[in-house]
Amino acid sequence: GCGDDGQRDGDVGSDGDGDGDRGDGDGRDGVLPDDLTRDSLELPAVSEPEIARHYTRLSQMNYGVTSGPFPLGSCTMKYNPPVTEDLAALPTAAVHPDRPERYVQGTLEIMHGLQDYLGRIGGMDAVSLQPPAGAAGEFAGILVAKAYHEANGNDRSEVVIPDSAHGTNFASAALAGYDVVELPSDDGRVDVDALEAAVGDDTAALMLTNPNTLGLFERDIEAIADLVHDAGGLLYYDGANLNALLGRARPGDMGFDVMHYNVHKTFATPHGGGGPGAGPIGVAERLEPYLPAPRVRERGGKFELFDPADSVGKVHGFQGNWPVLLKAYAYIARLGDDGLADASAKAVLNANYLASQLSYDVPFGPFHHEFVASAGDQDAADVAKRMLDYGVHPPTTKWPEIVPEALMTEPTEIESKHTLDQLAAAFDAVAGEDDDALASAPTRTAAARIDQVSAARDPRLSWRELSE
Amino acid sequence: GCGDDGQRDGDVGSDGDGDGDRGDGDGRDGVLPDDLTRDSLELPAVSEPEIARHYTRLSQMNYGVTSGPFPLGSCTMKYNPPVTEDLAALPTAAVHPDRPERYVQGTLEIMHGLQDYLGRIGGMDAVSLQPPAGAAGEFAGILVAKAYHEANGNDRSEVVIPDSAHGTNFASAALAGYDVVELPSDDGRVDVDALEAAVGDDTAALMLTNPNTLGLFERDIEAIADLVHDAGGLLYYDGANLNALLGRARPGDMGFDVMHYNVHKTFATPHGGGGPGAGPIGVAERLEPYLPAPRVRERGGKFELFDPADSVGKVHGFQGNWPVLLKAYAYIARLGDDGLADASAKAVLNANYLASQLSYDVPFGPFHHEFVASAGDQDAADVAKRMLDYGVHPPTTKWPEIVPEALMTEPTEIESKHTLDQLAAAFDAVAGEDDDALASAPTRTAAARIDQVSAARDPRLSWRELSE
Amino acid sequence: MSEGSPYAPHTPETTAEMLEAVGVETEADLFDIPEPVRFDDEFGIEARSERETRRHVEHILERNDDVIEFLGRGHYDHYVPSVVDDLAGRSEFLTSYTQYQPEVAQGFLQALFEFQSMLVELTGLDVANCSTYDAATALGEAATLSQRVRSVSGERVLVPDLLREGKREVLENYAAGPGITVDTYPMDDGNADVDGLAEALDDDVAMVYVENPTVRGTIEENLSTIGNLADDHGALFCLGSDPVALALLEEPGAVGADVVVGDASTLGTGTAYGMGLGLFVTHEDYLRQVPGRLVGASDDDSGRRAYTLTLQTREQHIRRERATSNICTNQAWVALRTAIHAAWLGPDGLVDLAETCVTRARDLAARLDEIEGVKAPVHDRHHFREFVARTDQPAAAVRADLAKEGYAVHAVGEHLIQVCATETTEHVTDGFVAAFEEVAR
Amino acid sequence: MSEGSPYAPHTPETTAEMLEAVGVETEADLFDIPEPVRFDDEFGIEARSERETRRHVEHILERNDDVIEFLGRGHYDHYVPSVVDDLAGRSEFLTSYTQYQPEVAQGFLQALFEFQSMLVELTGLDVANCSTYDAATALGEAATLSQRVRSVSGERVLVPDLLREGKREVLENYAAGPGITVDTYPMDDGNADVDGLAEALDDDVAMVYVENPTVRGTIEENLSTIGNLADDHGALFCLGSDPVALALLEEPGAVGADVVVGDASTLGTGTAYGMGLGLFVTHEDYLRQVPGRLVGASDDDSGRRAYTLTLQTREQHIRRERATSNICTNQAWVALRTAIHAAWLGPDGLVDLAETCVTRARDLAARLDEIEGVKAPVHDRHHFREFVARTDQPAAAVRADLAKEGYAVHAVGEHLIQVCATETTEHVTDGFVAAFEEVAR
Repeated sequence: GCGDDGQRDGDVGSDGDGDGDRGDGDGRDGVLPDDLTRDSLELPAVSEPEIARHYTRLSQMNYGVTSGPFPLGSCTMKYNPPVTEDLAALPTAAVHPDRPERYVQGTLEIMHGLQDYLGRIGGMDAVSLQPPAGAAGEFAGILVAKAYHEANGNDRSEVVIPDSAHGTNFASAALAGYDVVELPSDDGRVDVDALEAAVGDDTAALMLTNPNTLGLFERDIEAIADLVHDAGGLLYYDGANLNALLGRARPGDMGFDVMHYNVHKTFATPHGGGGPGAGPIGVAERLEPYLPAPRVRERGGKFELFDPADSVGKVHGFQGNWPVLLKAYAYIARLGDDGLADASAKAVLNANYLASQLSYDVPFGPFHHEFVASAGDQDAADVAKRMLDYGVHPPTTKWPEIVPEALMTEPTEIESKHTLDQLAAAFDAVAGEDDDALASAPTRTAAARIDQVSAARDPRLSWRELSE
Repeated sequence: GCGDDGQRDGDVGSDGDGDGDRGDGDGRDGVLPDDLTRDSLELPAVSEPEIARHYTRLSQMNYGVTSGPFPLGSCTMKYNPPVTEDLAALPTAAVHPDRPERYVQGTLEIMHGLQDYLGRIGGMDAVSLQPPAGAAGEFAGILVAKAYHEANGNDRSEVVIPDSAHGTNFASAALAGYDVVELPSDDGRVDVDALEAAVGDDTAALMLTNPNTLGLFERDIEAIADLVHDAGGLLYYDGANLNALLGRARPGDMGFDVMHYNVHKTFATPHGGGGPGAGPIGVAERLEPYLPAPRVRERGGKFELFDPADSVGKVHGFQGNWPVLLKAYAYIARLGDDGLADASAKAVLNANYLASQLSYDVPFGPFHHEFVASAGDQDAADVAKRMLDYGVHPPTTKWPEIVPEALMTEPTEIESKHTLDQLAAAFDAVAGEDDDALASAPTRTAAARIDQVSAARDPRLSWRELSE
Repeated sequence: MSEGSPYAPHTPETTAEMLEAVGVETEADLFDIPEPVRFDDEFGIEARSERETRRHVEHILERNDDVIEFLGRGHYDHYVPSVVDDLAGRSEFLTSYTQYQPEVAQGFLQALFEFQSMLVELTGLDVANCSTYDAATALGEAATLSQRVRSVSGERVLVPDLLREGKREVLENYAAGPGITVDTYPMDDGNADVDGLAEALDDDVAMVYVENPTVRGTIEENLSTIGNLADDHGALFCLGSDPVALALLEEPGAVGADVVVGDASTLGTGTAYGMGLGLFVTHEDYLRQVPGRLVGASDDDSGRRAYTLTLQTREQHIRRERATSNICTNQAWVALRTAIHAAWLGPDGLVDLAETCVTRARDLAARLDEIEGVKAPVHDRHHFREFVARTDQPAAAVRADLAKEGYAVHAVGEHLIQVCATETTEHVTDGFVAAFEEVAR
Repeated sequence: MSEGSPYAPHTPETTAEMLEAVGVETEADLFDIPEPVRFDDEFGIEARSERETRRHVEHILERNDDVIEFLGRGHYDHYVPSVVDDLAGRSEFLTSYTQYQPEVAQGFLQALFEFQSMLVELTGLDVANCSTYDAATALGEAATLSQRVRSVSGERVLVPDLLREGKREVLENYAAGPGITVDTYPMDDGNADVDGLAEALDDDVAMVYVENPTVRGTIEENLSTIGNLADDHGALFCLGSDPVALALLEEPGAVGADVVVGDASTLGTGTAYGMGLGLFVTHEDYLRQVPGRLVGASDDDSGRRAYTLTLQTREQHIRRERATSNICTNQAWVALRTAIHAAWLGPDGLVDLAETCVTRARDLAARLDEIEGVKAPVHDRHHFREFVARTDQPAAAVRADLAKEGYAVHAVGEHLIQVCATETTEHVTDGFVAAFEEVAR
């Protein structure tokens, strides 16, 4: 592990000389008065070869999309093309956000192009790229809705969210200061009657994922939109499942007023073990004045930043996660209309094909990009652990709770029939196993089943709390 | 494996449309008459995600320097700094060899700088960078020696090589048309009396590795040089073990007339699973006219290629393995005098320390960068297989034959004491095991012991010869 | 260009087989979308080969002029060693998801645990999360935390009146929902005006935020005093910094800081048009109020050390609207890069880099000060990385003229120029000073 | 800069412990070097930090002017997809050694086995090795093989009189040891003059070497005839080509070729100042005379498919001076890159790329032919990638003037310019034609 040679003490203000090499203790005086500096710094001192081995080994203990199928429902684990990484690593992309505009015309042109691409893809009139993740997009979108209502002298206090929605919807609405009204499902979809009962003068917005987390398209979307709009509310589209619809339907055409895009899902930027992502938001024209500032526009062949008239201000200290936005731009520019539409078509085909090959029960349907199977009498979390032993990544489990022991499965378009057949075989093998086999799984992974209960009961969150 | 979706037939001249994407069969006519083209091309058709998974998996089944200690004797498995890879990947480094000189001043300056660096390090007066590997360097060096003798009207037919030398010495001398005279060792070093008997009017050169493959410095080097020179022969230095001497001794100062450098050993360019390497050669001034063409020189601040007066011509179609040379230049520029000398010091310290920690017998000494232990009653090849089970790479085995069941061990400077202690523990664990344990090893690797006999008896060297 | 996604492996044959297995005729039949909301148009986005895509994007980015940056103010350039790209770029890291299946994510979990541990050591506090988005959102999270942990009401947070505007806007957006007001305290010659701060403090203040170094690059001298002041009013003391500065400057834990926020991407990333890595470190007392992911050590069934995400009941996917934050996707991979860079530097290297930030700024200020019409630094303080210079010429003109000479600086007042100098500007300083002399006199 | 190697992990403490264990006082004591040959001076090479090293090398390489290349003649530029760098750059591949321990080298062995298999399919022959250095050394190895396998004496090899000079020099160096003479046969309008070749052939010829495409980019039309001619004299028929050309042109096995040599780095590497990847493919009959490494399929103790280097008794480390070649380190990693690139293209992509090489050369020649004072192509043949144009202006002047306009071409005769066009020149062709028109009229 790290620190083979033990901790080393960085002697602050006395003989520090680390420049990535072994220190040589040249006895230099400190550069600041002692009372402004710390006394010491204890961190591991290891050589570059040791670092290389350490992280190479760690990487080999990690499962990524290049390790095998990764059908994690609602996560859209696509292949992340290395060409987009190469482009994001270009020296010309490494710029400071405070450069004068004329010196970052390239960056601004990419951002302008991505605003345009996303607008077209979502059927939205204006786009802000600032939110650094999907949940940040939700937060920004709800802030925009709030600003719109307030500007119209319309102080509303509630956001309506279906029970099957992503947890971030609830948290983002709450962070923006709204009360959350949870909407029950009917046969996996929005219960239109319940919605009618829920919306009213207090309704600021309905947040909807379509297709929803069960992979079901909300067929009543027109009626839903009318209900919300008639009540004076806005329709928010959660873009987590947009990969199901590319070129087939657009949130803007369905009546959505605000949406966010998860570029680290739909547009194949890498998840990076939990980020960075990007969650641009798109809005209908009447909401444009409230978008986060700044946005990019073109004037006389030059690109410039500008603040929308009644902007909610910023949700990121600078202009969002630029390298991620650049990768998304490159991905869209690579695929074009046909590639994007084909990605959706194959994603939906793959989900339906895989669902058709399972022995587990798959309620509801017809599915789009994902489906939720039920592990039945088995514990879905155990099923997942056992699938690891078959060398594949399991689906999302135990959610949405509408399906008992849910196995929420999204293969995406990148899997071949051959791989899907292997994946189905893994599902079926586990389906035929008894509880003991499941409970003792996994046995073929870098770590056996990990004790999460004691990890939470006795949190040890840094080296300081490890004693060995 | 590759070809999950089976072979696909590239329909030549009819509907080929592969540009890295799935074909679409657009029915285009062929671009050449049928009688100039092949009928079909059967190769696997797989998608980029499948390729990424295939090679990612293959890489994980491969042991490199970043996997752990790699003490392969005479191979100098150093850490290969990624910074040199980044530099070799610069777009400015990707040039065509037929660019006019004024448009490749950067490349020529690097080559000129490397010629200069290598000359200083080896104590040589002139350097040619052309040979693409160590053996190519030997061949080029012997050609230079031959040209020198011929120019002096001195047609000599023999090259003398100690029995402990690398096999390439023998093969390279033979390829150059020389008869090889093998020189027996005395207590691990050159037997000076035997040398005296072996050299004479027919001796074109003595090829010597110093320190030799046992890690022993040829203490009689002055006497050896005098003997060969007095007989009219030349002294060739095999640079394989140069990592033992950096800043402590130089072949040119020992009387060597020609040498090659293994930049993929001494100067940390990656071995790449068997190349590309580079084997520049250095010579004393009187041999300069015969060096391979072209070399690089500076004239009035400009760098240019030139042909030595009586050049032996070329040993590579262009100017050698340029990217490898660039990496070597960067490595030397990074380390400088102190770094190079310290690399040798620590390499020698590591070898001696490791030797001191082993229970296996280690005859001869004192060692420099490597030592040869003896597995005694155990089979050295079996010892190596068993070491794999301890997660470390074994030493070179069964060679040189001077030591029975040889374990030729070179840890290089990159290992910490901690790692060397682990390595010693692995050696000792294996030393204590019985023949059965050794014969059934390895058991913890991607493949168990591989049947090499039947592989050679029934060679199956391509997909065509696999039936499954 | 062929049609279709270059990353979908389907052949016409396998597509046909799959459609048949599903029981539909065409891909279009799979889409359960009411006719009125179907999209039958085109986006009008041209498909490109990989080569064309590369050329297209490279070509656009070449329009970023090659200006030499002496820019800071919250986003900094430090040399990132090659090994960071090489290791963090390994696809097992880059293409993995949040570690919901820890048995096949031990690598990333251990790296994040090491990241947390490094921040704990750098701050002298107890609990670091795996990241927030950036320094501004981390500050926003700190403000909401200050509300949650406060036993009595407290609806104001105090920030420096020189706070970078973007950071303040983000903070206000985070503060608005919980009903927090953002007020300022005055600065004195670059640093916090302790008397002014004392005056602004009352028992309605839930948090006092101080930056060290400040946005103008000055080093605070009264942190313990400020910590005590905040404590006297039951307000959280939130300190903004970054790992390079923390390697050298006073340990936040030793001056009474309750929360440390800031941008950890000063290691591992270099300039990225503002992409950051929000660091968030606090007391163990507030453990269950921390936003975002936490990695904890545990054991696996075979008794070996293993790592896992823990205390997830704080998070949005479980607690939904009662979560400590809405953050889900964070900046994990940026944190990995930071951890690798920090490991590469080691403690000596970190301290050395931090000292370089002091000496380069000091030396450059001294050189600019020699120019007629320039006073540098304006603030009579110690500096870290950056400083403000007063120019007789209008700052906007100096900034514009320097840009024409190929150098970018900030204009932060009518006659105030801000300049940032790190190890990466070493070889361009002479040219910069000459250009400055040219335009400032 | 600190002293010592940045890649040695030793601390003063561990060094001291190790010295003590060895029983010496200082590192210097470890060196058993007689005093007279000790080096007590300095090399005078300055040490640099990684950042300084990067800057130093980048700075030098920036002196390579950014000229647009229309250059070929044995070294070609094709677009290399990013996935090649990403996968081949994985350190388990890059930093591994020759596969002497196959149990921990299955990854590289399988990749090389796939490389061999691809070459077998592309050539229609039986046995491909893992690589020689480049096309020139592969040709040299073919010549020495032709000697070893020939039952009767045969001391001449015949090569085209237009053979690239560097390749001929290498061949002559390989031929000299075994006492082989290199003779030429004439060319007719770019291709081999079959009558002239027949005239040059006698029973003293061990090998006939033909390139397809030729060094001037023309496509041979009489390969079967040449194959028969060689066969009639018991001479080996050695064909020079590359994997891109082989995807489209006549299969060597079908026209009687006994050995195929050439440069396989046309896939996977792009321009590298001439670094190549010598391919070497031949009949099963000559299996035991093949130079270099061979990977074979086998089984492991558990009965699973496994790969290993095989038939090593041909090689230098076992047979020494009786080895088939002196080659040891070869170009394995370049071969890995080629295998990945070929897999990425797939059969359709390979054929398409090859067709592009035909059409781009044809189209560009047609455009140049419209320029007054230019005739293109000179040879009335089909072309692959490149062609020769005749210019009324002296070729040396045209080449120099074009270079000033930013374009590099070959001058191959007093009034002959050679031009290479692949997919990578697509977007620069208009400018090139305009510049050519400017300088050639």
